[in-house]
Amino acid sequence: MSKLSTMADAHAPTSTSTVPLLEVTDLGVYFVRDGEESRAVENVSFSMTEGEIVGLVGESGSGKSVTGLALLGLLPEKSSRVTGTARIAGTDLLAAEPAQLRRLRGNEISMIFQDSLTALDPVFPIGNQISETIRTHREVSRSAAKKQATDLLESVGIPEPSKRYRDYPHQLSGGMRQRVMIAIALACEPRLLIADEPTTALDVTIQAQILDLIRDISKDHGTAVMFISHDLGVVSELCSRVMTMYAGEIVEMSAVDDVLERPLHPYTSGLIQAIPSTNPVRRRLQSVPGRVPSPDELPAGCLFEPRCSFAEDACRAVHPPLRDYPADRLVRCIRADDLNLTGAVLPTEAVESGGQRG
Amino acid sequence: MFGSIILRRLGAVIPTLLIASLVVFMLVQMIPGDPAITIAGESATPEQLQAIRQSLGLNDSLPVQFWNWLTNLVHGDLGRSLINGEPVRSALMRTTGVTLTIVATAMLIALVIGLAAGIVAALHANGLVDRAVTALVSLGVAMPGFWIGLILVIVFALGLGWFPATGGMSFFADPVTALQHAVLPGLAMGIVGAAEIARQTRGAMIQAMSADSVRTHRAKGLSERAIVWRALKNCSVPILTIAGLQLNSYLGATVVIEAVFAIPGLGGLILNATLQKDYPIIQGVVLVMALIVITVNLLVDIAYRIVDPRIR
Amino acid sequence: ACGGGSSSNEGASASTSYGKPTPGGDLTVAFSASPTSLDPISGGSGLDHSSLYPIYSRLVNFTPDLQAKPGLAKSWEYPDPLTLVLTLQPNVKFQDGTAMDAAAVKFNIDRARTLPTSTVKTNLATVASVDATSPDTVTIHLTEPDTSLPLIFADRAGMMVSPTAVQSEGADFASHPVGAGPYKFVSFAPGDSLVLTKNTDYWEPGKPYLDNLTIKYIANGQTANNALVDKQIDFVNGVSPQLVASLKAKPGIVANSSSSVSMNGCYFNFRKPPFNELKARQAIAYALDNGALNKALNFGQGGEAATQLFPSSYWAYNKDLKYPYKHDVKKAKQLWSEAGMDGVTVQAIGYNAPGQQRKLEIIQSELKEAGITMTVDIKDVSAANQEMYVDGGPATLYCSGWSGRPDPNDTFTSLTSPKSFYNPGGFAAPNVEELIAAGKKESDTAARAKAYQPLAKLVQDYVIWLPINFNPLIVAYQSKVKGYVPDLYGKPDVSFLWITK
Amino acid sequence: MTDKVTNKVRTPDTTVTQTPRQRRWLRLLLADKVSLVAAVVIVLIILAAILAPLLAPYSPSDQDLNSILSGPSGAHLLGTDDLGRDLLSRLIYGARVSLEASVIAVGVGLLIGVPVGLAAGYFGRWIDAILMRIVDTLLAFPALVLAIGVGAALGRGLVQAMIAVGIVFAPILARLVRGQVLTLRKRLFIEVATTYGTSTGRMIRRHVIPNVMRPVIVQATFLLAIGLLAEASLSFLGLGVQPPTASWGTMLQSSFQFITVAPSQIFAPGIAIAITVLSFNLLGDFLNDVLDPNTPLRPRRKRRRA
Amino acid sequence: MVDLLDTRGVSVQFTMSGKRVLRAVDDISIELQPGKTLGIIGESGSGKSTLGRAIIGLAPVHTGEIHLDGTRIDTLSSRQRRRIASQIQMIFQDPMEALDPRLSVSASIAEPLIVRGGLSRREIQRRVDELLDLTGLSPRQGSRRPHELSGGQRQRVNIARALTLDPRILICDEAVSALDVSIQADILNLLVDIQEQRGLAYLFISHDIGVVARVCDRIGVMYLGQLVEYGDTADVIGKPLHPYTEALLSAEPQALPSRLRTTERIVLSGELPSPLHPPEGCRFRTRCRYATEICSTPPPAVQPGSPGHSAVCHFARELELVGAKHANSTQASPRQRG
Ligand SMILES: Nc1ncnc2c1ncn2[C@@H]1O[C@H](COP(=O)(O)OP(=O)(O)OP(=O)(O)O)[C@@H](O)[C@H]1O
Ligand SMILES: Nc1ncnc2c1ncn2[C@@H]1O[C@H](COP(=O)(O)OP(=O)(O)OP(=O)(O)O)[C@@H](O)[C@H]1O
Ligand SMILES: [Mg+2]
Ligand SMILES: [Mg+2]
Ligand code: NI
Repeated sequence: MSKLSTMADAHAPTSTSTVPLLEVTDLGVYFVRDGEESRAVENVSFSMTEGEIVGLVGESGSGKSVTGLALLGLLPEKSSRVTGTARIAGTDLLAAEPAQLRRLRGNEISMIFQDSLTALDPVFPIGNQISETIRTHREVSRSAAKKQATDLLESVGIPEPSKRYRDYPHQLSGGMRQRVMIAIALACEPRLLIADEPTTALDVTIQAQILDLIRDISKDHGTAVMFISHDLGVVSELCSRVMTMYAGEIVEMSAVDDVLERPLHPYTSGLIQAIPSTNPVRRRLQSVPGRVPSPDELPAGCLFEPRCSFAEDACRAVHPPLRDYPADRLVRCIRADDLNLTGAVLPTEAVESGGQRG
Repeated sequence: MFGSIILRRLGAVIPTLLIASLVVFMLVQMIPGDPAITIAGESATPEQLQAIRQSLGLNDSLPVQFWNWLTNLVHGDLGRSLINGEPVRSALMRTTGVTLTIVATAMLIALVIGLAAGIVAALHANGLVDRAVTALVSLGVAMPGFWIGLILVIVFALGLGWFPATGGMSFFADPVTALQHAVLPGLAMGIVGAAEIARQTRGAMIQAMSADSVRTHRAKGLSERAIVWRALKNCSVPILTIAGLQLNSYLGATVVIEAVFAIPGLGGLILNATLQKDYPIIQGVVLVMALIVITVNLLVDIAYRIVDPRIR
Repeated sequence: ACGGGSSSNEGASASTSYGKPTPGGDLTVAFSASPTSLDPISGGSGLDHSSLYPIYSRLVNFTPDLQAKPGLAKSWEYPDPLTLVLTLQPNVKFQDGTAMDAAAVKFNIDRARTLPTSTVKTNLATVASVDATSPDTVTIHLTEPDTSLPLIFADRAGMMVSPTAVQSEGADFASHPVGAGPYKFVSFAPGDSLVLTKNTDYWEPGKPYLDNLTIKYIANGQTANNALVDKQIDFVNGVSPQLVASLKAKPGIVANSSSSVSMNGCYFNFRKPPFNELKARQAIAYALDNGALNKALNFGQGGEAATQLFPSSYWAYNKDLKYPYKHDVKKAKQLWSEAGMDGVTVQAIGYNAPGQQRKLEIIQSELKEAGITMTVDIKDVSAANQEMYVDGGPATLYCSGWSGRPDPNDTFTSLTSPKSFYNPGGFAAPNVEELIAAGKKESDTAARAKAYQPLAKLVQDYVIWLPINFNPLIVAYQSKVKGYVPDLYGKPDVSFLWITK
Repeated sequence: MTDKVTNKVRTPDTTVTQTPRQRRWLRLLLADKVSLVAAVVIVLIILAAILAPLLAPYSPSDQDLNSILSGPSGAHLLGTDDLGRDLLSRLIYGARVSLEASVIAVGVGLLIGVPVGLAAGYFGRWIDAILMRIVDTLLAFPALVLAIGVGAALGRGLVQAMIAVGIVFAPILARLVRGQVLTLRKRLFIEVATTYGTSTGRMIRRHVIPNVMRPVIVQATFLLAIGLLAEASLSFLGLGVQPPTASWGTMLQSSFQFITVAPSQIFAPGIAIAITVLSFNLLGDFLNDVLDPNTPLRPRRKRRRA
Repeated sequence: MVDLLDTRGVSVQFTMSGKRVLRAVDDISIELQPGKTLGIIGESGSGKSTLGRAIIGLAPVHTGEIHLDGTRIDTLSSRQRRRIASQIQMIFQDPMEALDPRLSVSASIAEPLIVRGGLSRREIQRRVDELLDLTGLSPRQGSRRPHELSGGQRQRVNIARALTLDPRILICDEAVSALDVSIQADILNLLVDIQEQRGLAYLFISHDIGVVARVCDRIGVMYLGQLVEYGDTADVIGKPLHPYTEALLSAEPQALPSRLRTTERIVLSGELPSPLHPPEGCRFRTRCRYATEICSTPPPAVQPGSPGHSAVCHFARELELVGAKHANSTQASPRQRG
């Protein structure tokens, strides 16, 4: 079904191996403003394997995009500081020389941005924007690059790609632009794809198409995808694993089903509860009151404590570490064991089908 | 694609020129003084003045004078100078090229210096380089053109002898000499313009370099130099706009600069004509200047469409 | 009078010291203003002459001190007071080959008398008719005695244009001028340049020396100065006095200052207060320190404080007349009060040209010392003239100047005759018209000078016109340029310069 | 109503700390050294202009023909001009005239340009078509030429000349305002205001004018600078103030005649003009930031340029 | 019974460059009762906002009529319109854009009262405070300017302003789309509360089926300017009659564990056709998996389903379409599709 599989393929599709492709340890991002540093992301560690799709969810301002950008070295050089390591195929992305980084970007690791209208250069034809990526990383002729770009356009589902090649971004619909973004990101068949809210601006029907596309790519090429979204629904449909971010930290990391069945962190639970489902029963929605604290005014203990209805004195005292939990789960909550939080399934039902977790 | 714009613009040109010439006509009529007095000079007597006015058609009523001017214009006749009888057309032919040469040089200089300074400042935004460039450039705006002109003459012409101190000619007559003559006056006007362009470029580049599309370019692995070029294309519309708008002030500035450099151009022509109330010449110069402005605006409009596909 | 010692004309005898002229070479000169017309009888500006001389030979020439000497007319005489006979140089041709004979002279004089827009009509008002009595003889019949004519023919009216060219070109003649002068017209760009080339058939043997003569028009004195220093031009006329010192210091550049009849002075509006009152005019005369003004205006570079309408070296100057209005602030104050003008503000007008504003500011300051408040309104020259002479605007004092004429009659008539355009309000001093006429009756220079003596006194007594100072004529040129002869008229003729190799 | 209570459980406001609006600009100013210097310079110049009679060591029109074009000395700190007048005193008095000149020019420009731009932008259609045709025509004239024409027509004099310059400014401002109004008209909050019945007058007063003022004010400060230069240029051409009044423009003009004799003459007025223009420009940049309601109190280091 | 608001065959047209006509809203008839909420869903560009704007008078009605209490309002002059302005108010998607950046929050909220007139300064201030309180804003926040507020707070200000005139109808155009889920929940709850207190009628526009299902009594589904399905929420969500509704429902991502995710997702092929050239016949046919020959010729007529539920589809009565999947409802068995 996937048109991508017809393309020349450097990476043979592999089954999910256990050798990590990307290994991030202690990622921290700090923004410097007027000589003061403020923390945007801290203590972020995770790893990804080939072909795996990992979701990263959280409210606006929780540090999802910053995490993605940090991996590609796309944060403003002057006003930000990045710590930790992020190894991909032996290279530490965070310590790489600019030239080395340039060679990796768009090649081994690439990124799709949320707003395709602004993310594409408005004054160059879309075809150009794809082929220049190829020409940057591959020694190919102009016409060969053009041919490849046209093929890519076709493979992401743009009809009549050779005609569309000369179109400018504003001449395309939102869904098409997003597909062009994807084509750019895939131009050099990267091993890691960071997708930063690639469907937020799109309609559900178009979103479904894009999600399918990403899933196929991952499957056919073994591309690892880090899927950033604030929409747990989307993540649950696409990803196998999900990380929840709050105020620059990962507060929970588990398999998607586990989280939805029974979230371990009150914040994750709150997020799930706030999603209005198509259940035609008019009732109040649960909400997580308050907002993500600004990086300048973080509480001393658990960062979620001011908004948490389960907070105890202990939560105010210490900043909880990310700790292991059975079934390969990680959580940053000292009360994770005591709480029986509501997920996407009513507790009654959860109890009924309790044992089915896998 | 450009045909319709040109047609649309041409449609607007004629009324604009008509209004312009009417405005000038009224304006010049309001200027005190009488060309007959200038012509008669020290031998003036009332009869003498009357005779001169009669022969120049200055005794007709204003609407008649304007009408005569217009009907002649339709026949391609711009009239003759009241003062020295030179056909306006030949006066314009010999001066327009000269002025265009220095104005074009000024624009070129302004663009080169302005773009370079603006880009450098933008790439080092808020750093020391930026501040230095910005300060230098602001100084350019702050100095009157004739002041700069004179200093240039003293340093580069009289001091170093690199360029001629005075004079000017049309590029089409003798390109090399014309450019030699155009450098200093071009600089005198261009430095002021460069400051504006640098300002605009800096702002636009900072904005363009922080655009999401630049982030995409980076994510693709493009080199910084390639990215700067792409950003430049992105912000060419405001820069073009400023450059286009500047033409107007350059044409105005020629009035002063041509006096400083003794350049036989449109500015000197209109200045003298204004002082002598030489209506036909004033009308002719304004017409030509308005035409130049309109043409350049048209070119800018077309350029917009070339550099930015989003426009229409 | 303060100061006012006559400056010696260093250039007058200089021509001999230059050595033998060498022919050949091109010369570029700069004048401050483009001629209003290249048709000699159509222009009105005193700045035109220098551009016209090279193209047109005149019937009569003058010596550096403005005495008539032969030109195209070899000689002239008044067989009776109402007849003037000119004898012409034989075999002179215009640049287009037309004969410059008696018929051509008649054509010229008649054209100058009758063309509606002719600016020399008034000068020829006394001419009744002109006869070409022989190819070389022109007989002019007059309506009244007029001995000023020979010098009139040394000015615009004497510049002979080719009748063929006038007839064929018609209105376009000014764009294709043809005369009998040393240079032929090549091209003219008003406000920019006049290009001339040697007239190989010129009637004076061996002249001119230059192959080509280009005249540039550079209005701004500083710019002209730059062009000279940069060697873009070889000769510049009308150098601002403040630049002389620095020019003289430059090697290879010669600056020359000489006296001229061109003067600064004030016109009064006699129609209304304050200057309908003699005492008010006298107050101004007392208040102004002509000597100091001359020095300040010319930065000490020559010139002459004026007491009469002519400089002291001019033949019509009245040597026996003492200047009554020696600078005296007290007297000025007193007279101003006596005139009943206390508290009255003098509205002066001026025109914008280099130095004019400065002059007015000094006058303003001197009047202030005498308790006279003066406001200044500066306009374009034609607007100022219109306001002062035509419309009778609010201005009552116009301190501009008079560029001078070769013949004194013209100056006296223009500045003192009640019928003159330049006499706003038509002030008629007792007997002024008779006195003017008297000067035109004598044909001998000394006799004429004597005849004008009472008129000079009249001008002073009634302060009909208030002279301030005579401007020096300052030229500067590259030292390779030779043959410059200054004259009192102050309008240098560059026709016979030459260049040393 | 228990639910309502939960709705009101708000976390502490972390967005922005409250600041009184009137002191906002002051705090921003104090934080921005460059703009602060510019503002201080302008205040000093204005003070000098107002207090000229107290500050100037001599009368600006007192001549001393015996010491003309003298260099700086104890008696004359900046030297004397071609009529022996004290340059410092003329410079101080000149500030008055020059500032007045640019204020008149900008004032006239605003008075004509803003209403025209508002009308054209807000009412559109034929009003726009007619007004903009005129504006375009005026814009097609080279500015200085138009100024000379209008200036000559109105008569010589500072006020006349600056009114002329103001007339040149008017179409620039009109275009600016029109452009702003056009985009503003499409803004949602303007549409929203119509949904509760806001009248045209109130719409313009309450919503349009305040929202177009920022670029206008910024442009006005730039125009102040240009006005200053225009005064100099017009004076250079002899269309400025009447003697013996001193303005920086006339001083510069007269110094031009003596450039080879006394080159130092040019510096006093030249530098005065340069500094003032520079300060106005910097202040314009600053105002651009301050008047932007979105500028955070902590000023960005990045100075945005209009 | 007279509806509070009803539109009868309303169409809105825009003339684009080149004289092309865009029918953004095509022949739409809906009605609204006091205290009830009507939801409008549909893809981007389907004309939802335009319908809302037509009702409030910001978009010109080309054909059809809009009635308020049985009185026609779409033909009113702008002067007359001002008089009924207080009856209908609207909240827009972008809370920042809808507020004058130069006015403080209180001033923005007070503005409609000042415009209407008749109240003293103090009365206005009291009313503003009341509204701030109602919408959960502190008086301190009243003196802020919009940019100093968070997105959720801004939307509260918009709600407060819309309520100042005590409207009977509130049009909410994507009122929560720009907000985070948790804030979205807050605002939705607020809207529900206010409706309960005041008996307002809502026209609730959204592209998010979940949101609409949660707050609406009835739902209209729009596609390319047309109302393709219209009925009670439970009916539309549970037993959709139009294939497009089915696709929308299935495409809505579900935050459910995989074991509960039973229905297959229908991925529509192709983009939304250009509204400038809508397909002939049934507009949805280009993306419809059930489309046959007859779909391309005569435009389908309205087909009723259960009472008050109808759809514009030739096969509305024949197709057995799948509704929403709910974690808590009894699971529909997975169906095989052809
Ligand atoms: N360039 C920057 N300079 C300073 N602070 C920044 C910068 N970029 C992001 N931040 C801050 O870092 C924090 C995390 O931002 P980030 O963009 O990662 O959030 P997000 O989770 O992606 O939110 P959203 O869902 O809105 O995209 C925020 O507090 C933001 O203000
Ligand atoms: N003022 C207008 N001029 C021209 N076309 C318009 C105008 N307003 C809307 N349209 C067009 O009408 C159609 C419907 O637009 P509308 O904004 O009502 O869609 P929508 O359903 O609200 O979409 P969204 O979910 O993106 O808000 C679109 O194709 C749009 O481009
Ligand atoms: Mg983000
Ligand atoms: Mg919408
Ligand atoms: Ni700007």
